[in-house]
Amino acid sequence: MNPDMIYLVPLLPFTAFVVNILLGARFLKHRASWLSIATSAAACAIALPICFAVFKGGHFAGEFSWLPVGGGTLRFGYLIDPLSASLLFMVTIVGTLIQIYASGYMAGDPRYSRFFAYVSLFMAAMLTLVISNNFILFFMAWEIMGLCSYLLIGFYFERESAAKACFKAFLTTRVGDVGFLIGMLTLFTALGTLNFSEINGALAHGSARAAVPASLLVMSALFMFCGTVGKSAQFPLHVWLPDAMEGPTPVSALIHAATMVAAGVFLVARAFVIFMAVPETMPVVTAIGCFTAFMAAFIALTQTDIKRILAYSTISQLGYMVTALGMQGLGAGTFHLITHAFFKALLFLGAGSVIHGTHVQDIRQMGGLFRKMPHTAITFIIASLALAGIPPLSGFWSKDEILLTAFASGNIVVFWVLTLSAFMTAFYMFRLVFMTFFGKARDPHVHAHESPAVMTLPLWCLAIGSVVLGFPGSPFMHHWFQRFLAHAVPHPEYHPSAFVMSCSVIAAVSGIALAGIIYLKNVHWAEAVAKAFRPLYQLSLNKFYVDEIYSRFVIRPFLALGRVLFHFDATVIDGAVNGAGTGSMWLGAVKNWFDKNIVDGLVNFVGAFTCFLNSVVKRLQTGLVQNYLLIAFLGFLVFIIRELKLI
Amino acid sequence: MIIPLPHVLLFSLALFGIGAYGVLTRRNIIGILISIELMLNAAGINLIAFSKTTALAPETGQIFAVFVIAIAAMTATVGLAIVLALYRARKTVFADEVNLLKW
Amino acid sequence: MDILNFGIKVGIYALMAGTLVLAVGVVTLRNLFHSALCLAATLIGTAALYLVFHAEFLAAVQILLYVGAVVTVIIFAIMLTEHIAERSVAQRNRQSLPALLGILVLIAVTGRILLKTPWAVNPATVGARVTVADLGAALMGTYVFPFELVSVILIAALIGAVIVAKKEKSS
Amino acid sequence: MTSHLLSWITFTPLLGAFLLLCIPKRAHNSIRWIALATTAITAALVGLAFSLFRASEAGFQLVERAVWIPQFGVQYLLGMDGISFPMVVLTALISLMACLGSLTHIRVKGGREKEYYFLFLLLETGMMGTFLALDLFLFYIFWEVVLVPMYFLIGIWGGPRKEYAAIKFFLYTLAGSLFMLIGIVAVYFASSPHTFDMTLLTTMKYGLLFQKVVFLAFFLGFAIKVPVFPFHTWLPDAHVEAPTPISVILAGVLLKMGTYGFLRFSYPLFPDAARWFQPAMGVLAVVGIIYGGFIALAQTDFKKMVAYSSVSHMGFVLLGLAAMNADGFRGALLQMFNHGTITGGLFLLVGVLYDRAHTRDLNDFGGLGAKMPVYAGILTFFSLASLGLPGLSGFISEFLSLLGAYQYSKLITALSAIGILLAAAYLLYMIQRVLLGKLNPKWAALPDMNALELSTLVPLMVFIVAIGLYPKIILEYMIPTLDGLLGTIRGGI
Repeated sequence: MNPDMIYLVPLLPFTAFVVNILLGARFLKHRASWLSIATSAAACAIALPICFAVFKGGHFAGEFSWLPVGGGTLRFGYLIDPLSASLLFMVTIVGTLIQIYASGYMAGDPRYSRFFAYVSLFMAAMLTLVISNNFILFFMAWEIMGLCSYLLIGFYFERESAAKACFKAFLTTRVGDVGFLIGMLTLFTALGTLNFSEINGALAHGSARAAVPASLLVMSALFMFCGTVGKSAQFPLHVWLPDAMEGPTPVSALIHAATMVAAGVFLVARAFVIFMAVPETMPVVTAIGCFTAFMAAFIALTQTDIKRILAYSTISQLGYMVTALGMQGLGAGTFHLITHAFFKALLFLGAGSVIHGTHVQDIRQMGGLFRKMPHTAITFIIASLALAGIPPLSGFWSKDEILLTAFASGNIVVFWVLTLSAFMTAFYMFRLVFMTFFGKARDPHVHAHESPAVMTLPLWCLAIGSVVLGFPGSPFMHHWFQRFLAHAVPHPEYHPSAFVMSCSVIAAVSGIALAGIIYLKNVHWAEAVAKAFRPLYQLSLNKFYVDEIYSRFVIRPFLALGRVLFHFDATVIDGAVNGAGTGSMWLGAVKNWFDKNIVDGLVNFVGAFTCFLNSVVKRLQTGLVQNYLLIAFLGFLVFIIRELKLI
Repeated sequence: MIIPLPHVLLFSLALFGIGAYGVLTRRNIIGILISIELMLNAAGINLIAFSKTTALAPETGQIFAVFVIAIAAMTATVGLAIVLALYRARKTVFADEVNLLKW
Repeated sequence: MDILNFGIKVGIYALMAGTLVLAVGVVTLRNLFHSALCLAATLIGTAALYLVFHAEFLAAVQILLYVGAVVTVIIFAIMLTEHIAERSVAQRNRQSLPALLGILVLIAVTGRILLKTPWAVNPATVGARVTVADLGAALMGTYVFPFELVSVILIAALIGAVIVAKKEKSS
Repeated sequence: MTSHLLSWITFTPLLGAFLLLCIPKRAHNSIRWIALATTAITAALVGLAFSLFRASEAGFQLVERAVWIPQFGVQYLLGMDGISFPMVVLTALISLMACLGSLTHIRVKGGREKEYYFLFLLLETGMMGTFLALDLFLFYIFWEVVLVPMYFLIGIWGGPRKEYAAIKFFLYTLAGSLFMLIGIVAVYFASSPHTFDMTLLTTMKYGLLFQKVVFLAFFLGFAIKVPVFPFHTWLPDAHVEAPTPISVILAGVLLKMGTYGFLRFSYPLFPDAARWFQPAMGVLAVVGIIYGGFIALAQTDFKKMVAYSSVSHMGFVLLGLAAMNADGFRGALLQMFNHGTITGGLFLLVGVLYDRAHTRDLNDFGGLGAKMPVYAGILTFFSLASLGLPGLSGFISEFLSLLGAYQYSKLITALSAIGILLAAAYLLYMIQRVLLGKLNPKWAALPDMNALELSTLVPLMVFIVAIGLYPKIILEYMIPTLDGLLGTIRGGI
C-alpha cells in the first residue's frame, strides 16, 4: 500500500465539506449525511491498514515544499508514527460512528447539510492534525478545528446562549492559540525547524541539545502548553467547554469529548521531547492538570444539566491526561486519551439519545428511563462504569496507569488528589445514572421513547470499544500499548502496583455505592452535606466563580479599555488634529480682521468715495430721453458757438 | 428766385426750431413724432431751396427730398409701432414716464 | 409787373408766415388731434412752397405721402391712445423754458450765419427746369444705389413695425 | 503593445475617462459599460504583464524610459519589480471589484454617474502610476493625482459628514506629501549628478544625518497614508463617509501606497537611517496593532470597526517592515496584498448590508444568519480571513511578519500577538451581533445577496484561499526582489 494514500484521509472529508457547503442545501438535502459518512468511512478504510502497519512496527513519512521562510522553506507532509497511528485509529472510528449516529439525531433539521459540511471539515482538520509532520500544519489544522467548534457550537445560533457560547469558545481557545503561536515562533528561532522528526533529532541527544539555549526552550514549551490549556479546557481557560454544550449533542461527543479537546493533550505528546529537554517545565503541566482534574470533578458534583455534567467530567479526565504527561507518563496519558475518547463519546451519544427521547436536559426531570430506553441505558451504564474505573473495563486500565505513574514517580500529593477525584468521578457519574435511568419518572410531561437503530447501533459499537480497548495496555497484554508508544519517544515506565489498583477500585466502588445510597434509597444526605459545607457547595455550584472573575477582571476592563481608547482617539489625537485646524482657523480669523479693517478699509474707502461722487453725478441720469436730448442739444450749441468763435 | 435764398433758409430754420422745441417739450410721444416730421420738413425745404439756387445739378436736391420723405414715412411707422407696443406694455404714451434707463 | 411780383412776394411771405404759425400750433396745442391737423396744414403749406420752387412733383409727393399717409397714420395712433391724452394732463414737460432759450439761441446764431454767408447762386441752376422724367432718370441712374437702399430700409421698417406692434402671445 | 505595456496599464483608465466625457450624461448604461470595460481591459493588461514578468529576476522589468524635463533631469520612467508587481495586480483586481460594486451602489446613491466614473478611472491611473513610477518626480505627481479624485469621490458621493471627511483626508495627506516633496527635493540636490532616477539614486550614499532627516520627511508622507498610529484619525472618518466602492479602494489600495513607499524609497535610499529608526517603527507598529484592535472592539458602527481593524492590520505590515529581515519583508508585502483583498471584501460586505438596511449600527442587527445564509457564509469567511485563520491568506502574512519580528524583538512580537487575539474578539463580536442570535423582526424582509454582489466577492475569495493554502504562488514573485532589497540594506552596514 502506498503510504502517500494517507493524503486522501483528510482530503476525502474535505471534499465532502466543499460539496456539502456549496450544493448541500439545494441538491443533497438529507443525502448530505451519506456523503459525509461515506468519505469518513473511506478515510477510515485507508487509515486503518496504515495504522495496523504501524502497530506492526512500520513508520511512514512524506513531505513537500510549502512556504519559503528565511533561507529555507517550510515543508508540509505526514508523519505516521505510533503516536499518530493511535490517534488516527481512534479518530477515524469514533468519527465515523458519531456521524452515523448524527444522521439519525439531526434528522429533520433545516440546516442538516450544513451540519454535515461542518463535521466533515472538522474531520478533515482533525485528521490533518493527527498525520501532520510539523507544527505549522498542526497549528493550521488546530485552528480550523477551532473554527469548526465555533461553527458547530453556534449551530443553533438563533439562541442567544448559543451565540454567546461559540464566541466565548473561540475567543478563549484563541488565547491559548496565541501562546501556542508564540511558542512556535520561539521554537523556530531556537531550532530553525518546526518539523517533528527534526526537532526530535535536535533534542534527543544530549550533545545537540546543549547547543540550544535552554531559556528559549523553556519559553517555547510553556507557551506551547498555553495551546493545550486552551484547547483541552484546562484551568484557567476551561470556561468555554461547559458552555460549548450549546451545540448539537453529536458535536459535543465528537469535538468536545473525543477528539478536538484531546488534541491539546496530543500537542503535549507531540512536543514531548521539548518538555523532556527542559524537565523544569513539567511541574507546571502536572499542577495545572491535577488541579483541573480535581476542580472539574468537584464542580460536576452539583450540576444538574446532563450535558454539563459530562462536560465537567471531560475537563476532569483531560486533567488526568495532562497530569500524566506532566509526570512524563506519555504512555499513560495517551492511553487514557484513547480509551476516554470511546467511553466519553459513548456517554455523550447516550445523553443525546436521552435528550432525543425526552426533550429535556435536566436530570431532575428524568428518572425511570431504563425500561423505556434499554439500549441507551445499558450502553450508558457500561460507559459510566468505564469512566468510574471499574475493572476490567477500559477506563480502569488507563486511569490506573495514570495513578501508577503518579505514585511511582513520587508525586504522592498528586496521587491522592487524583484518587479523590476518581471517587468523585464515580459518584457524580452514578448520581447521573441513577437519577436518569432508575427510580420513578419525576416529570409527568416527559414521554420518553427509545431512539432509532441508526443511533443505537453506534452506541453498541462504542460500548464494545469501551470494554475491550483497555486490554492492549493492561498487564494481560504486557502493556503492549505503552511499549509501542515508547518506540516513538522514550519515557520512563513503571511496574504495576497492587496498592494503586486497590485504591483505584475502592475509590470507584465507594463512589458508586454512595451515589446508590443517596439517589436510589433517597437518603437525604446530599442536602445535609450541602448545608454543612455551604461555602464548598456554593463554590461547586458556581463553578469556582471563574466566569465571574473573568467577566469582572478581564472582559469588562478590556471592553472599557477599548472605549477609553476610542474616546482618547476621538478627543486627544483627533482633537490635536482638529486643534491644529482650529488654530489655523483662528490665525485665519486674525488675518481676516486685519484684511477686513485695514486692507479692506482702504479699498472700501475708495469704493465709498466713488459712491459719493456717483450719488451726485447720477442725478443727471434721469432716464428721460428728452432730458438727454436737451442736454445734447445744449452741448451742441455750446460747441458750435465756441467753434464759430461767435462770442 | 422770387424771394432771396436766406429768407427761405430762415423760414426752414424757424420751422426746424419749432420742431425741435416740440421734440424737447412734448410729453406725448406721438407729439414728439409729429414734431420730428416738422424738422424733417424743414430739411426738405432746405434741400429744395439749395437745389434751385446753388446746386450744380438741379435734380439732386429734389431726389434727396424724396428720400427724406421716404425716411419720414418710415420714422412715422416704426415710431408709432413702438408707441403702440409701449402703450400696451406700460399703459402710457408719455416719454417722462418711461425712465427705466436710469440709476 | 412790379406790383404782380410784389403781390406774389407778399403772398409767399404770407404763406411762409402762416405755415410757421401753424407749425407753432403743432407744437403748442394741447389737443394732439388738433396739432395733427395743424401738421397737415403745415405740410400743405410746405408743399405750396415747393411749387414756388418749381418742384411740382415733390409737392404732389408731399401732399400724397405726407398728408395722405403719414398724417393719417398719426391720427390713427392718436385715436388708439386717446383716452390717455386727456386735457387735464399736462402736455408739456418741465424743460420748456431751457428748450425755448436754447432754440432761440440756435436760431439767432444760425440765422446770423445764414444772413452773413455770401451764397453763390448758380444762375444756370436757377433757370433750369426739372421734369419728372429727369427725376426718374436720376433715380434709376446716378442714385440707383441709394434708391434701392431706401427701398430695403422701407421693407425693414415695415416688417419691424409689424413685429413691434404685434400683440404678444398671451403669456 | 508589449513594448509600452506599463504605459498602457497606467493610461488605459485615463483613456476610458476621456471617452466617458464624450458620452451624454443620460446614457447611463453606456457609461457603466465603458467604465467596467476600461477596468477590465486594464486588468487584462496586468494579466499580460503577469505573463511577461519573470519571477526569478530581482531587477526592474518592462522598463520604459523617456526624457521629460531635461533641465531638471526629470524622466518618464516606469518599471516593475517584485515589490510593485503584487501591488499592480492588487490595484487592477480591487479596481475591477470596486467598479462592479459601483454599478448598483452609485445608482442607489442617486446619479451623477458620469462624473463618478470619470473620477474613478482617473483615480485608477493615479494608483497604477504611483506603483509603477521609478522617477521620484513622476512618483510625486501620480501620488498627488490620486488625492484629487479621492477628495471629490468622498466629498460628493459620501455619507452625512462627507465634506468634513473629505477635507480631513485631503489636508492630512497633503500635509504628509508636502514633507515628502521636501524630501524629494533634498534627495535631488544631494545626488550628483542631480537626478530623480530611482535606479541611480539607490547606488549613491548619503551621510547619516542627511539620511535621518530625509527619512523622517518621507516617513511623514508615507506614515500618514498607511496610517501609522498617531496619524490615523483621518482613516475612520474617510472610510465611514466614503461610498462603499471608494472605501474598498481606500482600504484596498491607497493604504498600501504608504507601505509601498517605505519599501520602494525609504529603505533602499536611506538604509542607515532605516536601521536607526528601526526600534521606533517597531514600537509604532505594535502600538498601532493593539490600539487599533482595542478601538475596533469598542465600535458600534460596522464600517468604523472595519476601518479601525485596518489600522491594526496595517500595523502588521509595519511590524514586518520594522523587522528588516527576509521573513518580515515577505510578511509585510504579502500582508499588504492580503489586507487589500480581505478588508476590501469586508467593506463590500458592509456595503451590501447597508444598501439593504440603511444602517450600520451593529447593535441594531441580529440573527441575519438565518435570513441571509449566503451573506452570512461570506461575511464569516472574510472575518475569519481577517482574524488570521490558517488556511486563509491572512494567517500566512501575519505569521511571516511575526516570525520576522520575533528575530528582531521578542517583546514586540509577543505584544503584537495580542493583536491577533483582539482581531478575533472584535470580528467574532461583530458576527455575533450581526448574524447570530434572534432575528430582529425589522430585517425579516432582507433579501440575500444577488449575483452581481457575489461576483464582486468571489474573485477575492479565490485569492484568499489560494494564497492561504499555497502561498508560494505569490511569494515566489516577491522573494528575489525582497532579497535584493535586503542585500542593499545590509550592504550599508
